[in-house]
Amino acid sequence: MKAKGAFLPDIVAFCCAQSAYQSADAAGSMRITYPENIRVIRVPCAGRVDVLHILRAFEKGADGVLVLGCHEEACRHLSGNIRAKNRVQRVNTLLQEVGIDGKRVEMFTLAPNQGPRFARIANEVNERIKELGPSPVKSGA
Amino acid sequence: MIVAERKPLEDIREMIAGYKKILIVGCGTCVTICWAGGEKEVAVLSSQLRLASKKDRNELEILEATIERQCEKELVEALKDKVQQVEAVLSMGCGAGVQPIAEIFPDTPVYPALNTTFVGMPEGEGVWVETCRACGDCFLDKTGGICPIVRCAKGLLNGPCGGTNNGKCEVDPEKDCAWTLIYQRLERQGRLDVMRKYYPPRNFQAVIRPGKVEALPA
Amino acid sequence: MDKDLRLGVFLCDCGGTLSKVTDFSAIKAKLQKLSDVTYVGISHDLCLKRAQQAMQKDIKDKGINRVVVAACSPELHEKDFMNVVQSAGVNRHLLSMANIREQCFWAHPDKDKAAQKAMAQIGMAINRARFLEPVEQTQISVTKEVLIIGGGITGIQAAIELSNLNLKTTLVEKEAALGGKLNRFANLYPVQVSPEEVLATKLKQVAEGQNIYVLTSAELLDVSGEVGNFSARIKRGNGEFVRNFGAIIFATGYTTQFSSQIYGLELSNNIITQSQLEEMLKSSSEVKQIPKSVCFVTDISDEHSRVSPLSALRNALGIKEKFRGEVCVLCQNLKVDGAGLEKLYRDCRNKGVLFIKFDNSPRISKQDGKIKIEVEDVLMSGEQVTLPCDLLVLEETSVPPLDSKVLGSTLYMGLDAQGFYQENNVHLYPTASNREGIFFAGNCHADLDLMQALTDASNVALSAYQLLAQGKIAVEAEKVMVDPNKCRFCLTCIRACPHHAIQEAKVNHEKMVAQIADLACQGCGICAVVCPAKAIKPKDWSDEQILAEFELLGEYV
Amino acid sequence: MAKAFKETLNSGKFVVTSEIGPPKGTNLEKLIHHIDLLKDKVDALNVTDNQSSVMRFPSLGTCLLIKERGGEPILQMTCRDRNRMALEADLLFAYTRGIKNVLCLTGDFITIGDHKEARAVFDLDSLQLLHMVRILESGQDLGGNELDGAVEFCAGATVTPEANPIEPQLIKFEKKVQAGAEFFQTQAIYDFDNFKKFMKYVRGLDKNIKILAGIVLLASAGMAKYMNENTPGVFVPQVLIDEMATAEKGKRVQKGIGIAGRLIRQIKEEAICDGVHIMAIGREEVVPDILAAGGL
Repeated sequence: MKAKGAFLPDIVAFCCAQSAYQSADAAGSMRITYPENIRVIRVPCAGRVDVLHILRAFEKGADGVLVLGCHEEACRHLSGNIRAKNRVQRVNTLLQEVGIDGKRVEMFTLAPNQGPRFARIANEVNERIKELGPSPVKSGA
Repeated sequence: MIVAERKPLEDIREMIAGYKKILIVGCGTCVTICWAGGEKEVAVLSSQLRLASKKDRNELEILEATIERQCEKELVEALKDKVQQVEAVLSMGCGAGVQPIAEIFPDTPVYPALNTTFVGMPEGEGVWVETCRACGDCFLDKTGGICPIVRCAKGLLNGPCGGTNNGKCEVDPEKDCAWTLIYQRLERQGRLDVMRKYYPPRNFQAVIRPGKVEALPA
Repeated sequence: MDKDLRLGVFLCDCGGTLSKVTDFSAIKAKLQKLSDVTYVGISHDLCLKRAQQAMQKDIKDKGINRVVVAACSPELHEKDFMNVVQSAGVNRHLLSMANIREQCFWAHPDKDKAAQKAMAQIGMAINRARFLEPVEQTQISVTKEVLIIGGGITGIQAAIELSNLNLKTTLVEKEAALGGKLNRFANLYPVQVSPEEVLATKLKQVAEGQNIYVLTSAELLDVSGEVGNFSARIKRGNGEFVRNFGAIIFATGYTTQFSSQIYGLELSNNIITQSQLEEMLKSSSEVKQIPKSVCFVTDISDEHSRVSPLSALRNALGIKEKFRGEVCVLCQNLKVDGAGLEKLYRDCRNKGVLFIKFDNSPRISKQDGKIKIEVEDVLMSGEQVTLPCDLLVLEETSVPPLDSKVLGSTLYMGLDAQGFYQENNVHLYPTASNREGIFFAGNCHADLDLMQALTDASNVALSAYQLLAQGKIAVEAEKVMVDPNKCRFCLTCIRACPHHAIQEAKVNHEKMVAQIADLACQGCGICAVVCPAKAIKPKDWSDEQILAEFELLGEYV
Repeated sequence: MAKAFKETLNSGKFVVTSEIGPPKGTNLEKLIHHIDLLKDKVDALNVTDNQSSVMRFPSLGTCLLIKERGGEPILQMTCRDRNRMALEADLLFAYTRGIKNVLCLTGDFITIGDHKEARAVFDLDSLQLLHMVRILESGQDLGGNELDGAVEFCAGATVTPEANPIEPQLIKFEKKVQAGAEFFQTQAIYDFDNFKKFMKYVRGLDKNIKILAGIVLLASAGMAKYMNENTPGVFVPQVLIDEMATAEKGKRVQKGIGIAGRLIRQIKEEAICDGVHIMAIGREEVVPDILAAGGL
């Protein structure tokens, strides 16, 4: 069970196996730390991340969602990262409609060897979500 | 195909305010194809509604179903078990889909989650354009297969207005002037004489509204 | 979800290093209490054969039908574990992994937090395991024949290599003879062999090759089918025919283009392009007026091109050898990076070629038919230098052949900003296109010198060989599957697939549905997301599996 | 009383008409002032019909006022706001009140105006409206029914000589000629290159077609530039935009009047077309100055 007290956001990070997942590994290999409350979910391509996956994550109590894919022009599946970016924008709108701050979902691009960047993004997003507070959907929030 | 788009969530929430258990029904035909009311969009709307009700601490249970065609009464009958469990139905079909559900289940309020926009075709990924007004008096033989009733903002039958702006429409500079397209098509086919003819005012009663078509015996 | 789930969890403490940080037996004890978990084992070195054999035995003995491995990153040993699972008689896709090393104990110095996260990760993997689905392996027989488009040096080399590997190739060349640029170049410096000799040797190899079928004056019109069994429509003269190939290699090269706008100069008898000079040098004995002083200008349109500085160097040396006049090369940085090119530059200097470095483009004027070049020499602190010359040679830019765009779009292949073919991923798959079984070699997709193009040809030949050599390709049947009952045939997935792997098909010869070609599919899952009917399921990355992973959000096991 | 516009058109004289824009509301003071100012200075006053899709005092009502005050009105009719029955009824009424001139227009689209959500009617187009006038004159209505007492109108239409592309525009122009349009008002003209070409084509088609060149008063360089870039079928040469820009603040309208006068003078002196139609767009009080500058 999670310790009571300081708000520790639940953040889901969908990570493309071609890049971001490997950069998360790289962070570990380089012993660069990042908030442990970020749940990495490996996907074959950022283009696999569905609007529904993100919405369901919020239903399950996520406070923030990250979609991490390959840099533009570097997607093995040509448009997967661009599609992911557009979907994240759509989710921003869908959440806004619900009354949840759209900023709780963000997309970033990385190269597979960018461990430090992964950790930096994880830290920054964690701070931003902390500032936004617990998701208004969460019970007890 | 019929093209539709979803209503804003706010409007939908207003319709279903107060209900504790609803059924969202998708339609597997036109509105699936135009990404407005297929199984996927049913799931998205239902997720949004659950999030909104959780946020506002309202109780809301949602059942989901997507049927082949909402405009067929026999196919709508299949929803019976689910409709009986809920207080209201939210249809993600076109206007022609909402009504049969309302008719088959007259005791349950049925609400539209979509705005039915037009009859059209895809122009690119996720983009649809109106191409037919269902006017009941097809004019396409005289215009090189380009409908001026739909694609000209003013629906002119005898040529362009003075608002042609470098082949674009003055009403929306993003859109092509239909009459410029018609001219080009007819010129290409050597059929400009068709455009030189005078066409009298349209018969707006070609379809007596509400329309009804009775086919010859099958 | 199977009703009878028997989950086996295999923990690895990475040679005991992770056990120092956390108590694996405590983790084991917690996991054993979870429903459906039949077995929990701790190993110290799951990456080693001995441990894997033990794992295989455990899977068999305990009747495990879903395997969860909690160890290092799946990026490292996932394939190995799949093999273990398979060898234990369980479908290799019924494996789920928890990354407790790189993404837990290595990343989080706080031992308790790392341990908590590891439990959560394992929990997620267990949840995912409940929804795993088997994917059957099958084999598809393929046409053991390769089509090569473009009979330049790259295409020829690829054909020769494939022929040596005993694969049949058909070499299609647009022009009447093979050779491409070799027919036009006057020399191949820094390679000391003349283009004529190189071509003669290669043509001899082609003629002797048992497996090479050459089609000159021929063009590829279009291609249908999929990797392993493409059918290509080829035009030759007035005739057309269709043949089947297992793979296609594009080696269509580049052409050059001169843009007078860059210089504000029109070409004339004493202002010529590199290609024109090349012709002149090639038939040097016929040149009546031998130029006494020649100037080259390079690096103006594109400083990063290999083609322009390399031809300036090659031809500067060529002039020195054939005409012996004064030669001056005006350049910005003259970047060269190929084997032997630095030596070529030194050879030029040793033979007396003068290099002048500029920052501001030189001003060129014509007076009484003579050419005057004024330039500020950077190495002389910007001192103004005036150079009269008999012959001025201007650079050209390399552009894709005219038909690249047409072929690119008829074959659904990606093009880059300049219109050259775009590799699938320049780092990971430098000769692969976005479509399985279609490859690129040489200058049609990259800016290469001769030696690099030859290496590219070898690489591509190996890729094609690997693909087709067995006559069969192992394939995972329906790893991404369309449910024909749910498919509305809206064409969304067909339009969205980046690998052109989805086509229309008929169910019971009647209803039209989308169907995924298993060989062409690269498993990205984009189709599953865009499908408005939710009719497509990637079995390794299904919605259920992904959603199951965050079932435990906010809680640690 | 003013001379019937039809007579003026056929008299061979250089025809001058001016546009009158009705107010939004019932205060007609300014409108009446404009009518009185212009009624004797031009051959006819041409009243806009909910111009730019902005709802105003009706064209028909204004024409009635002009008639009452001794002027010669031209009733502008667009197809945007009324179906064929309403248009027919209005024409019957107009005829009985001595309004004998009608300009048949398609009308701007509804969304550019101030009732953006209103239904755009367009039951007829401008050509069908012209035909309708002729049918009413024959003693029948569009439903094919006999009229007890017919009408008679001098009917005109519009044309855009600078339209791009011009070919479909000319086909429609020819259809309007065939439908019996007695005069044409053009979109604003600032340059004569294309206009002269157009006039050559018109003269080749039928020498009796009367063309009135549209003269729109330039009020500033900004307006000139805006019209050039945004108004379909209007070309303002850069020299005119520059010329407007040279005018000091407060003297810009004066500059515009000068330009309008110069254009009119050239049209008249070179006999480029049959007359001009002056559109001062909200500045009707300076029309006499334009006339003076044009030597009329």
